[in-house]
Amino acid sequence: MDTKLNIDLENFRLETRAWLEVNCPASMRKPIKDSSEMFWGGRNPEFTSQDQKIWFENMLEKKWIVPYWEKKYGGGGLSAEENIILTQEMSRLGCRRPLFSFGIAMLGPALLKFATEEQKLNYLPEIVEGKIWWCQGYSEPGAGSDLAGLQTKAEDMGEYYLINGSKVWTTYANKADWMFCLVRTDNKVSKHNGISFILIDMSTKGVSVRPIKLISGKSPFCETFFENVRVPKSNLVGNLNEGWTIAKYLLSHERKMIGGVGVTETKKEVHELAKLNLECSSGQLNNSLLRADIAKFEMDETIFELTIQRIIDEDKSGKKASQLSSFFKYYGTELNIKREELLIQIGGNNSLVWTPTEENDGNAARKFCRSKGNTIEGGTSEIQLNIIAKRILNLPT
Amino acid sequence: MDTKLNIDLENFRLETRAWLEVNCPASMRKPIKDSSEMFWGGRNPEFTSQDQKIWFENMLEKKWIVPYWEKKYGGGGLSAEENIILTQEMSRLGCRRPLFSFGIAMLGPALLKFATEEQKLNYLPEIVEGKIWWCQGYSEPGAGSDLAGLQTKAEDMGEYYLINGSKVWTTYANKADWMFCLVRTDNKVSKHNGISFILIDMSTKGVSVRPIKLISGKSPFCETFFENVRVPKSNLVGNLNEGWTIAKYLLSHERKMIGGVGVTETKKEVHELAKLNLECSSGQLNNSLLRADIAKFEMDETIFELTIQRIIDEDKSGKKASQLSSFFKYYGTELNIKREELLIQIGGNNSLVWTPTEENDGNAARKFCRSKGNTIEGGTSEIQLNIIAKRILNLPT
Amino acid sequence: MPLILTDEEKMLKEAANEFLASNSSLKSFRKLRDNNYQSFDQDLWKGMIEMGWTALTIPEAYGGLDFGYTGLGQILEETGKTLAKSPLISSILFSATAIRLCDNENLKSKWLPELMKGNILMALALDEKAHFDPNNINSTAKLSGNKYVINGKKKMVLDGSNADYFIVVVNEANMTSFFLIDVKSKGIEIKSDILMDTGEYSSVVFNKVSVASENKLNIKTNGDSILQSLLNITSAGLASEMLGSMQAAFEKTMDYIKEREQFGNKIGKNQSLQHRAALLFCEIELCKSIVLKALKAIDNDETKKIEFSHLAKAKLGEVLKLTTNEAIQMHGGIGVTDDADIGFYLKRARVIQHLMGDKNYHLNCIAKIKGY
Amino acid sequence: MPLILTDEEKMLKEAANEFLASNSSLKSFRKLRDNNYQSFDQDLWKGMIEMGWTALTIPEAYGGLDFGYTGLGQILEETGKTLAKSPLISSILFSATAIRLCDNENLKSKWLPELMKGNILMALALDEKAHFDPNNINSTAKLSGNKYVINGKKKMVLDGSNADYFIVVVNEANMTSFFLIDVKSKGIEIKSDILMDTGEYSSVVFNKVSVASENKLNIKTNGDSILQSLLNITSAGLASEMLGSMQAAFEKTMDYIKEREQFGNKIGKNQSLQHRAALLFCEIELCKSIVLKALKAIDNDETKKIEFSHLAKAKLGEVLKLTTNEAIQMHGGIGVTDDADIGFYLKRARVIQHLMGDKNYHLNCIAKIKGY
Repeated sequence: MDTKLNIDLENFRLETRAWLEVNCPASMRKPIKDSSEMFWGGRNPEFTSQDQKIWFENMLEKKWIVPYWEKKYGGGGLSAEENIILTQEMSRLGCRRPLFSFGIAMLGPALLKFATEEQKLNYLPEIVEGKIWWCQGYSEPGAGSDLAGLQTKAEDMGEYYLINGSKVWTTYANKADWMFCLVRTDNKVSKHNGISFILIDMSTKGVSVRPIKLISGKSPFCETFFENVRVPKSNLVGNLNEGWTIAKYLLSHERKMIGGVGVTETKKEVHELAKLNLECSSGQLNNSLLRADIAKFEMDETIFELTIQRIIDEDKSGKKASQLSSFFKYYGTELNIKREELLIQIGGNNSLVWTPTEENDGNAARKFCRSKGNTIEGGTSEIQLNIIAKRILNLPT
Repeated sequence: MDTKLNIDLENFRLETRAWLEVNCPASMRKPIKDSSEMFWGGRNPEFTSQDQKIWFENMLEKKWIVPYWEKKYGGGGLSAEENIILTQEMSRLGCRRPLFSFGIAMLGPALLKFATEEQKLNYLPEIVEGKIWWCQGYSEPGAGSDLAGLQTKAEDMGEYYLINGSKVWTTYANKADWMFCLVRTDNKVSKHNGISFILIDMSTKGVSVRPIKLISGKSPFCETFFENVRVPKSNLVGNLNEGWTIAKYLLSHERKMIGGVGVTETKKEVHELAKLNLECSSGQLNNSLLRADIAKFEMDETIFELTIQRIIDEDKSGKKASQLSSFFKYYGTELNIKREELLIQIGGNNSLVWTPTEENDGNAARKFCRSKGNTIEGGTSEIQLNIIAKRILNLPT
Repeated sequence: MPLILTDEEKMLKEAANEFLASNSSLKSFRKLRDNNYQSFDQDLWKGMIEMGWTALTIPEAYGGLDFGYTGLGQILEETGKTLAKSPLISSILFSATAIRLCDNENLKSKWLPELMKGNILMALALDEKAHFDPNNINSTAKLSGNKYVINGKKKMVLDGSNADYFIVVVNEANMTSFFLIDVKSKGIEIKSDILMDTGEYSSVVFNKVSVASENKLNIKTNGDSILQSLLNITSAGLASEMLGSMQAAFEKTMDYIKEREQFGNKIGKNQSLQHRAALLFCEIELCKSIVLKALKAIDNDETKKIEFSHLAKAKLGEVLKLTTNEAIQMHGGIGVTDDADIGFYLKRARVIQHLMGDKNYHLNCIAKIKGY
Repeated sequence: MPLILTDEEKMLKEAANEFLASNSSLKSFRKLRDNNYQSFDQDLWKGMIEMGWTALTIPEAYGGLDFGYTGLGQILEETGKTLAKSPLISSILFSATAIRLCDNENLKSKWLPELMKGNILMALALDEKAHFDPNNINSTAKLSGNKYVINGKKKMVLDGSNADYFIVVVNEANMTSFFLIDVKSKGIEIKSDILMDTGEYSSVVFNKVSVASENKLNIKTNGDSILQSLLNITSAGLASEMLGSMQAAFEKTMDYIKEREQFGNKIGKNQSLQHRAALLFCEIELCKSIVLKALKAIDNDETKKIEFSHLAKAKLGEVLKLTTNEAIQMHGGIGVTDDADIGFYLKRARVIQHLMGDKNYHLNCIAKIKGY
């Protein structure tokens, strides 16, 4: 590599480190305990602390909310190398993300790849500034895993699209300002070819939202209903009836996220929790059957983490894209379910408590219940196995 | 129950016991070590001991080779109750079966249900007397689990059928005198409707046999080839093109046998073998992970045996036939595979020896390899699961 | 003895099925939960008493039917199907059994009829730790004059806050003893938790609680062997409820995948789901056998009853876990919402499989019995 | 350090793949077996030596390439695919590594070049029981004058009857020691077994075998720590071969189910087989990662190399068992005949997974290291 470039990057690292030290408040360097400590922006932004506000505004001013987008879209215009350095330095200090946003993680990439320049200039800066809280409208009550079987229809009424139908599993639809949404715009062609990708202002007349309660209790998920909702035709992203291409692009993105790739949360190892909660004799758990299950689980967990590392390293080294997002999604979520099953066994009575008390917040039981959704949301385990069998192993259909 | 009858049955039990004590030689009351100790009869009968011959001849004279068939067919004409008593008394003394025969277990039931009276009188007594060794010609090299896809064809040549094709997995075809066989007699109808059940003398011109070697070594299985073999039309059993009905009837019979129902072999418990071969501390196996696997296995093994008992008891009590042969075949063979896997782990090096030496006969390794066929022969595990899903659970096709 | 139900047992089971079909449902279960986790429905409980279910295991000498645990098991299997909440487990399976196994004739004559009639409720105070460990009871009873002083902390006392009396298992001079103690006695402190299954389980502190020596339940009989018998019976009884839940969850799931369509087909047409369903079917067949065998072995006092009841609780714990997980997964997104009922089985499964020892606990017991 | 092969390692692996494709096959494996269980093919072995494979892990000071175990691992992965039989494991992975880890410069200078050139063969005599238990060596060495007397019984000495020398692991005053012993020494008795994988494994009795003290391999270095390092390396090396076998068995099975027809369809169209194949694919991806990590951790002397090599042998043992079982089952009837090659993988799998410790052994080691 160019020596000059190397020196520049080293300088960038030092400057970044110094800037973060000064501008990131101490409380923003602690791990996030729960979703209430996340800042999501939106038309009615809610900061839960003064530090949170300062941190967001400092990063916004520095243009580092989305450091790797182009400057004209509100990004920081950093090179890939600079962006990696910034990420490394933030994680070294433990800096929280200043803004949580499906606009950044999900909609942004789609707009960058498929939208008109006008749409990009219109929507991307608002995402960066946290002015609009976006939610995602993909799944439907009747469709389940058969995402392309969606029935919410957008009829061409000349000046606008008339939208009728409903979406389910729309995370924070009750708080979001806008939704990016898949709708059916042609009934007569095969199901994948009649879908379009459209943007909907949630304050439009005819949009209503009902939060969903899960087996684990309250959730950020909602059902969203559209009754004769009028949406301007300029809100269409990409070509009419080609929304499925955009959806696929974003789905493979999402799978990696859910499978745990890139998440750097430090979890306590299962055997450590077991040693805290269960009896041992001469350094071994007395419950030898549980010990066997833990050993087996930790073997797979450690090796799965190494596998994520290996695939990332292979991708970086320029080996052709490995199409492994289904593998990550499948294996990562199945492991998480096993982990939660082990944890409630280890916790015994204590992990079964449901209604919070002084001694017990009931989170163990609720996390356990919540984990059951992991192998369903974002494409069931069965769908992932189908994809692996067909696209990677080329087994006959 | 009738008191008179009860007394009669009690007398029958006492008489039977006394007769067996006198007529069954001591060496014929020991468990059979391997297949070489079985008497199979046939045109060239091979007795491996004088006691074996005596035992067979005594039972033949007593008409107890097939005690429950009618006397006119060479059977003993015993009632169901008497037959149960005889079985109980034989197993109490540990008496060996005097004659091993697919004719008794497989062909006999088919003939009794589907053959003409003439055929019954012709074939059944020879089966009882051990004069003819029968083998079964069902599977074909190309068909595998798709039994009904068989291609061996029998063409109607007016006076005889002309048979061409081949069969595989024909147990002891190299020693058998006759084969009961499924052949295709109509190509133009759906595959299940063009099959017939036919009897073939193995000494007919054009029949040749090749023994099959398995991964476990030699086997009783053979491939059988038919090249322009002429078979008299009177050898057809049941109606032309209705052979599939007979096959199904016998298959469900066979599944029960392979699944282990009715087999009363006394196997050493896995944990006992583990204790003989592995180190323990304070009464527990040191290898706690293997201990966990053994505990899990023995749980399932014990409960599977109870389940066989429960279903038999339910059948006896007149509850409608439970269609559970696929369940027995599937679960019994999967358990056996698990058992063999555990046994080679327990045996360590000793169970891996292949070529016999003074200290080690290599049977552990060969039994292990042989077990891999259990979940394939007689209908694969996958076929059994399909049957359960469709016929018992009524899941959609 | 054949491994099937007698005609009387079959009739009892069918009657229970009919009664519960019209008096209990997942809808009532949900209603009790939404009504601030109400412990049970008084009308349903009265109905159960009228049906004679509380009398099944009470000896005739005390006015009961002496019908046996195979009978009670059939009832519990049926209540497991609709998750019917009642004091049947805490008062009858646990407490009445404990009293019956003891040898204090005065207490038996006085309380068994009362329990049977539902005039009072009792709760068993056995657990002390986060994990089931009945061989290491730390609560103590000490004789002081003609009274006993009880000290200790109990956990997981099912229906503890509804009970009129506790049956408390204590260590008395390194032997197990059983005491009947009025919940209103001085020195008792009760705190209750709602667990994942919506059930109410109490932590009870006994601080120098003074109990008349007449309230000791085991006089001459060895308390350790009473405890062993009690554990066998409770394991088999809980396994019966688990068997019912398992069958109901499985049936609901089969119904669902036969109806629900995706990608233009019923999802039950997917062969991978079919094979998993078929495997569940097989496992449930095994469960039926071991539960029945454990119950019969208790009623017939077979020597292997200890092994069979351990096996029952272990196997049922395993298969109920598998069944409820598969049930949720096969229901897909709907399955993890509170709108669907299937999640109730998942949550009940994890509590009941833990109650009185989980799979690992019971398998370990068997391995120890068999000496490996 | 990224978890990928370097360019040199990739080139080495590709060259090995090509070489073996034209010089080794399951057909040759079968031929060796049918030729009275011949241990290996001399021509293939010569070719391997010419390719430099025997020199990869020999330090430059002794004329080797000092390329590292990641390199040897790639070779073993490739040999695992065709089950190529050679002394690469017994002489190089086991014996040359043992000598290299020791500190007897005279022996190293003398024998490492000889091993590398294939002029002689050696075999490691470590096991003594039916199960791997390297921490309880009963064979002993005792100094008597300027000679050692060796006593003991060794088992599972791979390629023992072809060896010119044994490397014998013994207990010397409660510490591990390594000796180089001529197979023709007085007091040695060799008996050989053919195991399920067609490999030859000897039982060797050492009865008062007298060995010059110069033939002790570890002079100052602690023999226990040498043994630990040796076990890490052999575990990672065997895991590499297992990775190759696993991939080959899986590929052959996928090819088969894409071609074979039943009920009018390719059997690979069955969704239940597809899901099981997809699961195998995932497990094999995990295997690739842990084998590479274990090899790299050895070459880079990472602190977690002990954990990773245990994990490699454990995980590969598990997945190779699963893969070979599924391979046979998916092949159906053909799979259990000797005519088909797929059974060779099954039989090799059960021996190699046992060699140097099976899954349970290694998982237990990790649990102990982690203190639970």
